[in-house]
Amino acid sequence: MSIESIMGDLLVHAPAMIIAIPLLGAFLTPIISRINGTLRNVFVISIMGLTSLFVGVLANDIFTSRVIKTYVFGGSQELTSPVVRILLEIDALSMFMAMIVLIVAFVAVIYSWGFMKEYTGLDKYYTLVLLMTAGMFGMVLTGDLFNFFVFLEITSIASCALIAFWTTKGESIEAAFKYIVISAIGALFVLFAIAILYGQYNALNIATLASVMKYTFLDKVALVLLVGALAMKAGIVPMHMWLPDSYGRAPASVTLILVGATQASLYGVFRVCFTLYGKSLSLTNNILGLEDGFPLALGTSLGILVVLLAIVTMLVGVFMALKQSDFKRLIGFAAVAEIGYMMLGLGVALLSIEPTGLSGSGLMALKGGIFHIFNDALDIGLMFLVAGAVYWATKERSLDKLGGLARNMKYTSIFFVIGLFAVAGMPPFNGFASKLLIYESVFQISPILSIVAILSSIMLLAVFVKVFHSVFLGPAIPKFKNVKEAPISLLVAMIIISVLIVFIGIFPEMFLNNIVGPATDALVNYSGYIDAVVLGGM
Amino acid sequence: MIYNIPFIAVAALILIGLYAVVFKRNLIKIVIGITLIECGVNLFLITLGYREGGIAPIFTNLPSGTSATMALPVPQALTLTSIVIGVAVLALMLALVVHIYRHYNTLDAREVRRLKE
Amino acid sequence: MLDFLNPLLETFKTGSGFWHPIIWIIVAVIALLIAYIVRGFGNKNYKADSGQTQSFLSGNPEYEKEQMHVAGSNVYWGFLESLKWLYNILNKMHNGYINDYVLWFVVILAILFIVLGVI
Amino acid sequence: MDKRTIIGSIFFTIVLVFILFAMLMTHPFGDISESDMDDTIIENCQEETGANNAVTSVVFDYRGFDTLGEATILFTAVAGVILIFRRVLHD
Amino acid sequence: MTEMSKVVRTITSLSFPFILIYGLYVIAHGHLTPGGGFQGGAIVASALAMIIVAFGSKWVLDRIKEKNISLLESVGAICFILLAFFGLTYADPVFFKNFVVDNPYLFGQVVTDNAANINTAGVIPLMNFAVGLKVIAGLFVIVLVLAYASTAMEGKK
Repeated sequence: MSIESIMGDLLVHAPAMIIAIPLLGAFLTPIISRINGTLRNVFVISIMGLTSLFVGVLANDIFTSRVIKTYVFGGSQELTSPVVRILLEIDALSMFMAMIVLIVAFVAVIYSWGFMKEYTGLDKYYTLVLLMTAGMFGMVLTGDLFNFFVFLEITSIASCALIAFWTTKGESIEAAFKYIVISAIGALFVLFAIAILYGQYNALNIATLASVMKYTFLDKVALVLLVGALAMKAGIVPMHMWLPDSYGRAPASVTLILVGATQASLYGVFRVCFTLYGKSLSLTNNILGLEDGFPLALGTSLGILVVLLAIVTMLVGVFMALKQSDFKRLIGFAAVAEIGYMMLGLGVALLSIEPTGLSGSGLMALKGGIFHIFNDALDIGLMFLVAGAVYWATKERSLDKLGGLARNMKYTSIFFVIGLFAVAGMPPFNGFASKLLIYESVFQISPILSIVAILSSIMLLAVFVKVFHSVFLGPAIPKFKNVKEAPISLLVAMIIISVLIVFIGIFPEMFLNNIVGPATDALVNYSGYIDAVVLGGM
Repeated sequence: MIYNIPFIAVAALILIGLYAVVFKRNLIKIVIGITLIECGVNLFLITLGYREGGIAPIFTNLPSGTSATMALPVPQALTLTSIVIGVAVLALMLALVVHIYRHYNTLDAREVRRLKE
Repeated sequence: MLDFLNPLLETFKTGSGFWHPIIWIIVAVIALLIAYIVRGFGNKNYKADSGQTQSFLSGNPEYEKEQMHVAGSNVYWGFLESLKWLYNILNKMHNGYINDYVLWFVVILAILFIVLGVI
Repeated sequence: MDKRTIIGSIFFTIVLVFILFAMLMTHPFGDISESDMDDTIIENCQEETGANNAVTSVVFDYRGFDTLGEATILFTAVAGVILIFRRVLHD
Repeated sequence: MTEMSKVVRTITSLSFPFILIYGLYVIAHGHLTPGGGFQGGAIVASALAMIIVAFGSKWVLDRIKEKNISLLESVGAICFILLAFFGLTYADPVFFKNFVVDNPYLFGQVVTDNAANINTAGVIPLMNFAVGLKVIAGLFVIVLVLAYASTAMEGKK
């Protein structure tokens, strides 16, 4: 058994294993946690390590040879027509999102070791964390719409149960109830849209549906339902109210994974707009069906809406964050504002789409938006980890009572400064490159938009400077005289994310060329996505 | 038009559920509304699978050689999955409602709003 | 031998701005150096343990530490005061009603329907 | 009849109209326009899976991965309910 | 909740075995007749819910802890996913492969002229049993925990 053949087998079955191994670990966790707690933690971390091995092998293959890999469940691997079995279809964008999910989940598991020590019910906690990871992997890797819905539900239910972890506080239960109502309605409307598409074309495969899409009235309804529901799951203003509630009340490690779940829903929006309806984006249909109405492409009308929503998202998020006095709720509103940047990139790309494809400023904006997904997960995640460390040390979450903690928690305050500059988009940290791309590409569409984006970025800086002043600076408050530094596992988790932030910030072009560029090309090139599955193709 | 009565029932179920979620204040009624939406979607899936004069897609003891038109099997499988998902969501929502009543002593959605602004 | 570093050292150009790692690392190091030199110009006869560290409120007694610290919700007080009209709207929007959360979803669905379905 | 009810009813009516139209414009109940995938399953399920019940062959063979996810969802719900009620159950 | 009257308890204990047998029948014939793991599991779970209603959730919780039931459920889930993993060990390895179809042994016979032969369908009956176990335990523990918790919280107030 040579090493090449072993690597070949790993590569062939990696797509299924990435989803199946966290599931198996989740099913095994209740049994192993009967033995003792340390063994359970080691087991969960080793499951994450095994998953990251498969993700690494697959990502290495996909980003070097930019092919689209498919994995058919239960049958022979050669594709048939029509596609009857579930298949995973993995292009560079899916792999990009899978890397985000992996980093977020891995760091959260490491963080939980020290952060969750003194609470009960940890066996179910780790089970749900693994289930949530598997659900996010399935969402980003699958090539089947109904399968996407199933994994969306897995992620929603697991995260709802984790938000309600601190059951002694009424606010956590309230946040969890609001989250489950929102996510149940969103998922049901997604299923309704999937059923409409199935009833028309008798297919559930994304590539097959995209190849036969005729853009009738029912397709318009399905597009509206899909985009609306997934945008609500992604926290777009004015459907964002669940987001600060649940982010602010969940344990910090869970909040880190929730950031990844929100990004996965955003991936759904990207995939629906550019792949499922990619052929229809340049179709022009007259207003109200009149013969002499002036033609308006779907990309244009959808792009205008998305840009408006993105602007509102940025402004509302940052203005609400400015007045918060709860640490984690403030970061939640900042996360809402950050999501606006990705939507801005998506909207500008939709506005500047042409029948020949996407080019110039539109491609640049999409690249910036996709790059910002990664950066946002890292920056906001680091902020939440710092907030969790402060809560662990002081059991205090109100900004009015905290103060002068930089004396006791040196490393934590250093990590907070790193995250502060990264969120505000300052060099040499990773937020700089993606935000610069978005500013410049948006400037070529209209200067006002880029001015608004820069303004909200400046206000983000102001928001976190306020937090830095009121939490870490100021006189030593007697109540926090003997506050200890966060334990080692929390510091390790924060160190991992900070190192990634600084590395990407110093070498952005390498990251752009080798990872973000292929992802953007894979997203724009919907015909390649279709040809990988449908025989004959387009 | 008249053949679409099941689909009209689907629209009615979904909209009644949405109405209950948007305009009713009782948390239990909100949960019932979500369940109504789910029932509507399940009905839509299962009606999509019906074929004129079709029998259930089961070959057991079917006279061999007879080519009977069968209803579509995939929507039934999807409906099964969707029903189980609905049961899971319903259980979790009811558990949370029980906890909310314990913490807030009320089921009025206007009272359950400690998280605001 | 070090050619595996080449992809790291590519320049990030966006049309108007550029980012070359080595150049900007040098710039950052120089800036830190200048900051350190300026820090050296500080007052030499400063003693931490003497009375210099006590705050002097023009003769008034010093309050407790909690009152001396500017709390989080006081930091941008003027800003929030001047924008009260905006924050009244935003607070009305962020009432914690679960019904309104779903009603906003219905509103967005209706707008999307009109823009994408009719037009 | 406060302001919220009026505005909500207006937007709710728009959604109602569109969903109703969508339901009216689906294919007439009973005559399937396209059924390639399901016909392929009905023809091949006995040879490929050996099951007489086409629905079971779809649930456990053709779309078995969905069934795994579905079982996972039930598992998730049980874990969540026990996690939420852990204090009630253990004292 | 407290236990109900003696009539209800007697009828419950009389009709329980029949419902149990019926549910197990539906699980076992999932690949031949309408039904399967989920449906049969739901039937058996309804029988267990009937026991909870008749005898009270405290009576049930004194006899079996919810920890053990959820352990049973994870055992069913592990059986299910391991059956999926076994597809990787046979020729032409694929995740979720129906690996025991057309072998002369267990569940491997080829179906001929639509006969109701229970010894067919490869891995599907095994998956039916795993899913049935999982659904029985899952729905039972959900109903049990909800019933007990609501009554316990009533007592707290």
